[in-house]
Amino acid sequence: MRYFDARVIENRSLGGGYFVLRLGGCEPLAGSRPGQFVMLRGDWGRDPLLPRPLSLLSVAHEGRADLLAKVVGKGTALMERSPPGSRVSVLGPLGNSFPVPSADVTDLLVAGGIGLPPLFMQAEAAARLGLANGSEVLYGGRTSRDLVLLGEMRGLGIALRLATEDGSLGRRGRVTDELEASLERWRAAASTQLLRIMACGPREMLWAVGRIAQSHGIECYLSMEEQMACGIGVCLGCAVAAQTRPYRYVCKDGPVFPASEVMAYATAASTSRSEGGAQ
Amino acid sequence: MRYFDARVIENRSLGGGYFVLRLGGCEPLAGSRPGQFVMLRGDWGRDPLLPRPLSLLSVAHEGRADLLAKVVGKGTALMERSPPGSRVSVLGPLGNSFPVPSADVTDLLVAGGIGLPPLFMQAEAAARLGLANGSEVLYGGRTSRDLVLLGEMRGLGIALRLATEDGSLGRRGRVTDELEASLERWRAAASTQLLRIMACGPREMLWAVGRIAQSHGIECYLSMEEQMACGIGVCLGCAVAAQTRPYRYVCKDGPVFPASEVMAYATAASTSRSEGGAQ
Amino acid sequence: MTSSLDSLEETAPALPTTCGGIDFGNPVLTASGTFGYGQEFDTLLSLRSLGGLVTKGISPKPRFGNPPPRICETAAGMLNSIGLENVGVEAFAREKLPFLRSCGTRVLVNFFGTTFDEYLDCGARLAAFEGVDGLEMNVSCPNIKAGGIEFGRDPVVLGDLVKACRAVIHKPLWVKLTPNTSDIVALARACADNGADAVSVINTITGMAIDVRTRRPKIATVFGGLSGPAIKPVALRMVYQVHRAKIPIPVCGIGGIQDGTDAVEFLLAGASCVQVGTQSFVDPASAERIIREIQEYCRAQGVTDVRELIGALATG
Amino acid sequence: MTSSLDSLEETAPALPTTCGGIDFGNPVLTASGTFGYGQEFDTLLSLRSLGGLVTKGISPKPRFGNPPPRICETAAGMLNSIGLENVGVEAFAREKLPFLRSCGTRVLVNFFGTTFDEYLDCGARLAAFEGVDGLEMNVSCPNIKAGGIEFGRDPVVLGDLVKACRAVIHKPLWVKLTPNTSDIVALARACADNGADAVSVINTITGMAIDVRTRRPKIATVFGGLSGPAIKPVALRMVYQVHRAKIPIPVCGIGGIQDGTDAVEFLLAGASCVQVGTQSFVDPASAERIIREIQEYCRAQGVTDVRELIGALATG
Ligand SMILES: Cc1cc2nc3c(=O)[nH]c(=O)nc-3n(C[C@H](O)[C@H](O)[C@H](O)COP(=O)(O)OP(=O)(O)OC[C@H]3O[C@@H](n4cnc5c(N)ncnc54)[C@H](O)[C@@H]3O)c2cc1C
Ligand SMILES: Cc1cc2nc3c(=O)[nH]c(=O)nc-3n(C[C@H](O)[C@H](O)[C@H](O)COP(=O)(O)OP(=O)(O)OC[C@H]3O[C@@H](n4cnc5c(N)ncnc54)[C@H](O)[C@@H]3O)c2cc1C
Ligand SMILES: Cc1cc2nc3c(=O)[nH]c(=O)nc-3n(C[C@H](O)[C@H](O)[C@H](O)COP(=O)(O)O)c2cc1C
Ligand SMILES: Cc1cc2nc3c(=O)[nH]c(=O)nc-3n(C[C@H](O)[C@H](O)[C@H](O)COP(=O)(O)O)c2cc1C
Ligand code: FES
Ligand code: FES
Repeated sequence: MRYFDARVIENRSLGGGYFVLRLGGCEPLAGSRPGQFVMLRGDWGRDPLLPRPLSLLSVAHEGRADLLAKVVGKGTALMERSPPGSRVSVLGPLGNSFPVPSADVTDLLVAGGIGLPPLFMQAEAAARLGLANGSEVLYGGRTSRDLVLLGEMRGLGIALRLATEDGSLGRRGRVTDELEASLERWRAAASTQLLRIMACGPREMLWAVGRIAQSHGIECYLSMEEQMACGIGVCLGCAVAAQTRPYRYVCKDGPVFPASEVMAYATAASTSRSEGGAQ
Repeated sequence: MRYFDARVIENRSLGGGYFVLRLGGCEPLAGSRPGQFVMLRGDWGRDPLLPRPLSLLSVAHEGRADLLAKVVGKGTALMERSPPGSRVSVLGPLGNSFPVPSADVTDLLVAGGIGLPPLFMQAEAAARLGLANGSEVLYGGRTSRDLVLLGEMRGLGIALRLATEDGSLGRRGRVTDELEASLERWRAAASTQLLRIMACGPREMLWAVGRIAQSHGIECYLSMEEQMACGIGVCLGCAVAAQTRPYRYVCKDGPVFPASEVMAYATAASTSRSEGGAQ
Repeated sequence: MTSSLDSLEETAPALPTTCGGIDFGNPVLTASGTFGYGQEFDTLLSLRSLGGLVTKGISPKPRFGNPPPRICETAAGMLNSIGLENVGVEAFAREKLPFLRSCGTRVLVNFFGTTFDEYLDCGARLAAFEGVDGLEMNVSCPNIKAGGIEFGRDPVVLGDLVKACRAVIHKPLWVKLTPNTSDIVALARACADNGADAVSVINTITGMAIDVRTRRPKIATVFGGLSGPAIKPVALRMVYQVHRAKIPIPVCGIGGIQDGTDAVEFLLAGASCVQVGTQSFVDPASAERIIREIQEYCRAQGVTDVRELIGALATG
Repeated sequence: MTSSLDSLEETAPALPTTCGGIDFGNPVLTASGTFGYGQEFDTLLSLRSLGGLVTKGISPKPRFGNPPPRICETAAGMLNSIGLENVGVEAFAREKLPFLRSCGTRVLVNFFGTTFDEYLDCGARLAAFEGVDGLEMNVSCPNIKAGGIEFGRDPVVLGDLVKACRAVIHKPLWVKLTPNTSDIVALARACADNGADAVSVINTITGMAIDVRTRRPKIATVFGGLSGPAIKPVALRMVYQVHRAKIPIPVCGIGGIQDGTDAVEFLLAGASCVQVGTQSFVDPASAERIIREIQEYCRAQGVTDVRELIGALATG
């Protein structure tokens, strides 16, 4: 893990607020694994103050790294407007990663909206290992505009199943419907191949994915998000409320967790909250 | 006085941190007078928070207005980096102005560094009235890089006397030396023409100009700067410490003051400062 | 009575609210010291659109204020030490009030003194004027007779001052609390117990900045009042503390409000209305914009009456 | 002894300073809770270059802290309510101290308790460890036996606590003051009168933020501590107040320091050293950069010893 300056080489708008930042000078990210992230900050003064966590989309040779982000607030809006040549500070690679693709296992990579990057990188890793056709990407969004980088994924040779809530592309419905359908197909095929689910996306989607995996008894990994300040385990801000104590942290114990460890969150979060001392 | 959105049409770097912002959409500034200023803010979030006062350099038809600024901190640095098309909010025209050029009077327009804009606009006004050759611009800076828009001023047909501290352009020395020399010339010419001095620049320069004017008994106007928040006389932040009370305000009683009214400042500022209540 | 009109009415939330004995067309006021005497903003926004405005603080006699420099910018905020400069009661009534009477919005007059007597004198005279809808007492002023400690710091002194003022002021009386305290609730309670109609929470937080080049304070009087977005979390916390303590008078929320979202945060924390301060320097038309943004929020959230938001914070 | 060496020495300012019984190579420390246990930053900056570091607050037993969400960003600042989560004294000594002993910089251990006894127990045990250069008492903790009011709010309680701790702690003892007070000088005096070696000024200011979409507090525990550039003017003011009051122990300045200029402001206001907190999240290498920037400032200003800056604010 290193802290370094990088430069925007290219900033490609994908429409719908999505954009791919291609950074140069990211040699310290060489060897990063799918699921890992960076803390990123532009040259924008104190507003916003803290760096923003972004998953790696792809890391190539010669210090090139790609990030996919979506404009949701000030930080991402400023990134979207960063012209080539802009300086950014990068802290990374941070966090853990998804399990390595394996010939014995079929991975169902479930992405919801801007949850795509770690799964894209996982698909890329599978392709590099010649295992792309052993996995599927299930990718859902609100509308067709929320489904990006489809050409790139097809280029990896991985099966791609799409779902949109408005039916504008792929199945009408949620990505979890697509997941159920996939599992159905696998069951019908009576394959003995082991299945594994990896998912990243909105929290509600993650719980739904986790529940589906649980009910089928399938190994499942969820990539979680929490507000972050440091990214390196010192602020203790990104605690995941699982039932296990001590707390686990998205930045240093995650962002990828076995679903069984974090599924408790859904309940924990709704328990009563006491007021406590600061810090 | 109006509050409106304008756009950067052109952002011309003059080197040395100086740049001319050409704004479009400034119809509300039509009829502005030399010495008046605007409060300007870009689309840059909360850092910096407050708008920045900038004197008008020139106001043309079709809503075009030019500003000349120098990078000294965050706000001016952000302005310098604003590409054409950037949105800025403008409040103005604000403040009072220099006396109108008159055929009976010779105006010595004394500019120090970034104090040029109001005097440039005054020279332009003189040129429009066909009085450019009745006035002189005395313009000083640290080095030749601090003397900008020289071609434009020559184009107005106004006499231009330059001074730089390092002697890299014009007289080696301060613009006040040039002022003394000018007054000397006028005295030697035994002209009966009335003289008037108008000046804008660093505070020390203004006091020096004021003292020279005083010693020669010449009418003198100084354009002052103070920290500003509102620009319209409500925050009471931009008080000028003259000996007269109540305080006078740069934004609503100025920025142009008869030297006699503000010369007291040099003393007032060095009197002891008591601690007082807020607001 | 056509259905299209009906549906229009359904989508437009009701904005009127009441705070401290005054009815407002909407919950957005402009804060003392940041909006002059109203007239200065006449061409910049529609004064009628405001819930109300609070004037610069008035004292019995004119005051010249502190020597410059009086303001400086800080991270997401500013310091000011204007020194309570104002035109005094008489000039206020003569020069400022006529415009305020006709400007079409509620007018609260902020006032202060440096002794109990000055407070009483000033408050009583101001309350007697037609066109003054209510008074807001600024108690963040040095008490000359008590070694310069602010009147508003000690709940006992504050309570006595409020009681004395209350007796002579027959108009809505709000008290503006200082955040330079370890116990905002005790201050609010002292006001409620002594007859105030509302508390305004908060005034500026005392701060300081230094010019490292000259090694001098950036404000001539060394200390200044911090305002702007920087203080919003503190202001919001204090509003909520007062609300949660069930102090029996309403709260007007102030501190760092820049947009409709900020204003809604204050309403949810328990404020019955809010004041926009420093933001009027950043964007002089902001108060009017904030009203629109509150309206949009209500529409998006299906809120039909803005008063539903007051204290509607979900906890637990 | 060559003239070129002499002139080199002339231009490089001396950075060593002393505060509260500890000698530091330079006046820049990193603040508790923002620098972990040091090791986390080992690859991000040179720990040896620091004046010192202050660990996350340690309690006698491990604590799990508050439920999430625990942090949120605010204008030029952030709120946190970590809930004093830490590994406890034993694990600290076993897992964290060995690295700290060898990291080449001064180590202060921040500690706290929820009762007097816990403070004494924790402080005494920590002070006994080799490799601990000093202790910093965090007194912004709810006093369980006094209805949850922070130990550090009342000068009398604070004085008693400091006195009791002082008796059992035979190493430099600093006390970190809460800014949630109307009288920071009284708190500092209570520390000095009861044997503390220094005061750290300030801890976070209590604040709050609301998510208007969900209408819930952005921090699960409702309130959190505000830190970052937003609070710098308040922190600086409090440092100066303590300095000006001639409290006979030195001050360590904390709050919103982002760069060398900020650090110099604190020194000028009277701090003998400073701590960098939230800025380590913004830029994890900032403490080291700040040392360089102080050095550059000294060079540019012809300051040959950084200690010349302490309290050198020009007023009057
Ligand atoms: C480990 C990790 C990896 C991430 N990877 C990516 C990525 O690859 N691409 C990407 O675009 N984003 C990613 N995110 C989310 C990203 O960090 C946030 O969208 C970003 O911080 C928002 O910053 P902002 O300043 O634009 O928005 P803010 O101004 O901070 O917030 C704007 C609004 O968005 C909401 N918001 C803030 N954070 C999130 C969030 N995490 N999820 C949903 N809403 C949020 C806020 O509550 C607020 O309402 C990741 C987050 C984590 C923790
Ligand atoms: C009526 C008026 C008219 C002005 N006209 C012009 C103009 O036409 N062109 C132009 O470039 N500038 C002009 N100025 C000055 C300009 O407003 C400041 O340079 C600007 O506000 C600095 O903002 P900043 O964010 O870049 O610097 P900041 O970050 O605010 O300050 C950076 C540094 O510059 C110093 N500084 C701040 N303001 C001034 C100042 N007024 N003079 C000198 N140093 C300062 C600060 O103390 C600080 O050290 C005018 C000022 C006034 C009051
Ligand atoms: C320049 C200035 C002058 C002020 N003058 C007064 C005043 O006269 N009386 C008063 O009660 N508050 C005064 N205030 C405080 C504001 O009314 C408000 O309480 C404070 O600024 C916090 O709100 P804000 O963050 O929205 O500005 C003043 C504030 C500023 C910035
Ligand atoms: C996430 C976080 C955790 C903190 N934990 C502690 C702590 O354990 N003990 C303590 O005394 N102060 C703690 N603090 C307060 C800081 O040490 C510091 O006093 C405060 O943040 C102000 O400085 P800053 O503005 O530079 O951050 C914490 C601050 C933050 C932001
Ligand atoms: S972000 Fe700081 S501990 Fe995870
Ligand atoms: S800038 Fe506000 S009164 Fe002049």
